[in-house]
Amino acid sequence: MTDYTRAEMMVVAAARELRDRDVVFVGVGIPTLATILAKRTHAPNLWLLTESGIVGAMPTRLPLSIADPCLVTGTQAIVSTVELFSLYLQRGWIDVGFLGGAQVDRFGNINSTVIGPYEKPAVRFPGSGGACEIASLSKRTMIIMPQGKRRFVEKLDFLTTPGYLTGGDARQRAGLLGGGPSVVVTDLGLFRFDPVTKEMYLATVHRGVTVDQVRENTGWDLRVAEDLQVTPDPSEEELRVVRELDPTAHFLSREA
Amino acid sequence: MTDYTRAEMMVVAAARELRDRDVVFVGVGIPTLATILAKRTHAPNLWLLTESGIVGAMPTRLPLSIADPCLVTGTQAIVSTVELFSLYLQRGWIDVGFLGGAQVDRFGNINSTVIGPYEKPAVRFPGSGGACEIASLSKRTMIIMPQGKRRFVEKLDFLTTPGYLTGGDARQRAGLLGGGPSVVVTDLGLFRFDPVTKEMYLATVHRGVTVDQVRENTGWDLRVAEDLQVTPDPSEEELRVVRELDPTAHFLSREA
Amino acid sequence: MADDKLMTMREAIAQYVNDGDTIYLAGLSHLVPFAAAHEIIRQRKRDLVFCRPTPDILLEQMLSVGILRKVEFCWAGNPGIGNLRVFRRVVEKGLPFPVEIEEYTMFGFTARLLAGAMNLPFMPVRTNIGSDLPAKNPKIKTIQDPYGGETLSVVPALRPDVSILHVQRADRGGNAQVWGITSDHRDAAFAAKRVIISAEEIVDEAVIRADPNRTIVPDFLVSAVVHEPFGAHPSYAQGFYDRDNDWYQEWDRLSADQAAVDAYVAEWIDGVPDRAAYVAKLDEVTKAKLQIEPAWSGQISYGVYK
Amino acid sequence: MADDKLMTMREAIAQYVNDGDTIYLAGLSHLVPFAAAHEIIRQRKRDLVFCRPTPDILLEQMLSVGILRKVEFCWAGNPGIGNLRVFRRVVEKGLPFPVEIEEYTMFGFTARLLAGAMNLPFMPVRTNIGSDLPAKNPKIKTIQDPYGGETLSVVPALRPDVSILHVQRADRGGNAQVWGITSDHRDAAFAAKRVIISAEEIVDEAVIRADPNRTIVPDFLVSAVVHEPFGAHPSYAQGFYDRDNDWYQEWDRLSADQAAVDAYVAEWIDGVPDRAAYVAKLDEVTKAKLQIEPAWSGQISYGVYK
Repeated sequence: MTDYTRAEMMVVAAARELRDRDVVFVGVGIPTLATILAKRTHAPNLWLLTESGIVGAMPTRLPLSIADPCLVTGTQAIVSTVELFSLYLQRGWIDVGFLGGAQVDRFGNINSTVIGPYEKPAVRFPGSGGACEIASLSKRTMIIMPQGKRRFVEKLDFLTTPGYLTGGDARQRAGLLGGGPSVVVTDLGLFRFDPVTKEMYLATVHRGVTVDQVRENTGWDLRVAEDLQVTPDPSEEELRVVRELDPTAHFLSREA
Repeated sequence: MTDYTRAEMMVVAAARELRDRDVVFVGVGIPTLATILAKRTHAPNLWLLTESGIVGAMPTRLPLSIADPCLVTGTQAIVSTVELFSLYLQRGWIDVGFLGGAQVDRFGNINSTVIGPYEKPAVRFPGSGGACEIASLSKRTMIIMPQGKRRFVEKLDFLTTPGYLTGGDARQRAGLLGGGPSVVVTDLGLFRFDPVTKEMYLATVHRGVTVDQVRENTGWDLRVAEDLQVTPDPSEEELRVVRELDPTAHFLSREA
Repeated sequence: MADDKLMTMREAIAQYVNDGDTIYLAGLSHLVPFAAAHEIIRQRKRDLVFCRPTPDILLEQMLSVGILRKVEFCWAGNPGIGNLRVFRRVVEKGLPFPVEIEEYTMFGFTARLLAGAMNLPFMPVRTNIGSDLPAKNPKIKTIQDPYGGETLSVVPALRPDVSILHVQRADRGGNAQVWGITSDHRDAAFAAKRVIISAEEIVDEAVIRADPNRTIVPDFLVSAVVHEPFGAHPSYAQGFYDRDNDWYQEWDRLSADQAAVDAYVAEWIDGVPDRAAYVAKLDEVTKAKLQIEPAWSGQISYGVYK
Repeated sequence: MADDKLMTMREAIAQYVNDGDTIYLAGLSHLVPFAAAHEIIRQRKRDLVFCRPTPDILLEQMLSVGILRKVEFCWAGNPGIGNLRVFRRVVEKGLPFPVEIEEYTMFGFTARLLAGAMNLPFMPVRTNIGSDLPAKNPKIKTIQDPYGGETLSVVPALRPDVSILHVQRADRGGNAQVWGITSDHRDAAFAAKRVIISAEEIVDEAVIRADPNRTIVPDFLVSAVVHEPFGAHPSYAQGFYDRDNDWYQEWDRLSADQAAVDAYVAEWIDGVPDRAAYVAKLDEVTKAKLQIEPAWSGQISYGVYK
């Protein structure tokens, strides 16, 4: 078996969660990398959409930003930003919203706004962009981020993007149309959500990672699947494509 | 002086009410004929817009319908219908809304819906189309129609399109953004509106028409300007262009 | 990349238009989907709610065979010619078959479709005020602006079961491109549950992807794609053919007599199996008259980014 | 046909941007109007409300010279790179100059602009629910659907005093065409009181009229037209040049130190008289690197109708 990094495992595990013919609304960086990986391996017919209004992109390189021109040439349709959010996302055409974030809580809510108080933050992040509505309106949301105690937190400093809110049927009661988070993938493992409580649990650990390591990098008392598995290793093919897309490990080293 | 018909006088008198650089939202038929006449004579820089979403048309022939392809080839921009109504008309970019109609009352309100009760009409006309909003939102409205007692009525069978409503400041109080009718042009004369009462008055009569004739073709006690004038005759040039545009007098004979 | 959805109009209508459906036939007087409308008539789909801003002669033909329960519209005329005579008989006398009508202004009607396309329950519009229409259509309501406190007219979203669009070109998956007047095509597709595309030309997906800014409908919205050259006759298709204006004038004369309309339907709709047969039946002089010379758009470059 | 509005950027900004204005700089990370932004900085217009969904490095440069009173935005990052370091200093520490911020989501922000373009007071959006943002921005309100009774989030219309758009081509009257990502260009123009267009190419009106479906802004909305080749550098112009990604990465390093930012502004903005001088100052290696090969759209025909 080829050697691989945990960041590579993360992107491969996430890519596998995408299905052929999914309509995928991606954020730039690792979500795009994982989506292109899926498209070049098991899901050749998925549609890649970005908030810059590009529909059905076939990028020739790993895009540098959501508006990289390599996403445009050869795509099937282009609409304005507000059209993408209204006619596609709000209308219910998006199967998967694929997001990163700075902090996540046990119910899959995300913070990408501030650390500390909103009015005088210790750290100011870029803000929601389209994340709030992507997670509100996609049929399912996938979250990918490196793991750590300051990222997997008991309480978010700011709720930018709704997951299951306070859990149970809170999301449904709030009237959010999309289905909510289906998975969180990190460099340590893969997390799913309890169908009733909507609390995140550890579903698989990546090879060489212990449950204790995951717990140490989680800011709450983490639940673990009874039938916890090891994440299947990346295939040669998956690794080849990831490395072709990100030869300098630019995205993978920076964010993981 | 060349001979001319009253219908020709009507279209020439209406065309003269358009100014160079007006942005004009026209209905098909005589309004379009008058607008093209203006554009080919004293107002070369006016913009002709139709509810099919064509902006700045330079028609090579008299259009057969609002969506005649001769309006499209060589125009400067095309938008969808709802975009024309929202981004252009509702946004306040239209100087002149130019309309016909089946009935008009003394305050410039128009009926193009029914004769008789709405639920079981004696005559069913096509309906508003865009007329209601064109008259609601253009900076000024021009109305062109042949005159007659059944057309210039004391009370409309149905108010399709608002003019000054019940007169005075009724239009403003109702919250209509556009300025309201500036002129009504018929085959007998040209009517303007009292600045305070907003009641229509006869401003000019076409050559050979008497005030009594106009009164006989008006369904209410018509006011007449103290300084009533005769409408200036069409010029050779104006007649030439009208006849070039409508050589068989198709539009002019049908509607007047 | 979508499935291959190319099929005949007969298959498309049989599969995706159901009795009782709310159907939307897109296009102002450009790209009027006559081929699809005729097939709906041939199959005698029943109890339909017919939606179209400018119902045109499609409506006349459907009203004549009694397959409509209701008509939602804003301008029911023979474009550039005058009134619709069958529609008048229906509304004035309930003949040949009565229907319910639901009427809006053009802005109201197209704003309803925009609301449906955006998945909003309503759209505010600065019209209807002062008109008698809201009194006759209780679905036109008002709303209070939560910022300035102003009262605005609102219209409810329109959400057709199926929208049918005739376009200049599409690929086999359903990516559809339109130029010239785009009218209500985009919103009709996005507002609907199902979309049927008929196209003058079926092109390779690479043609679509060479100019993505022209795409009005992406493939994954589309249920069926039909290749239907001359599918908008007697209306026009920008860049393909002109409007058959003599035909529109002829209809004005013919439709004065319902028996003549019925004879037309029997001969030109029920009497032909499909659009190809209809086109073959049209005389050559007419077809020649509608031909046009090209006027090219010029090209732009999207650029190669590697 | 509109007046000839061609002028220099210096003239356009002097004439149409006033102290205290709400300015809208259009474009996501495509066609970013850097040339115009630099001229606004050079002229030290003051007390501006800066609106832009993804403020980008334009914002960094404006924040550094203290000409902004307020920033309205939804994503303030260095696209594809990370955070904006000057913006962070401003928000976290009030340095070098404090500003007020008004924050929305991307959908909320662009829906505000759409409402402004449509002349509606607000736009309903199915977002913001469950987020902490509405508690921090009282302009995000709710409204009751008069049909189903549902509660919807609404955002207020955005109506800039002046919008500035960089486009691929325009004529001298202001008809402007954009391809590739169209982002917020159209709505920015329609929502604003005044519009400044800068273009990679000034073309004859006949080029525009040969392909009217590509026109994003019609001439009569436009106050000024500026010919500004390479006017979006370091961002990109589809079909014209690539993004200068090394520059974006360099900014990430450089902007860690406010003194380095100030030196950049002194050299590359205040230190040059106009865009032409800026372009001349860029090294040839960079300019060569950003060149691209063409990828043609193909042509369609509008047809000759006589």
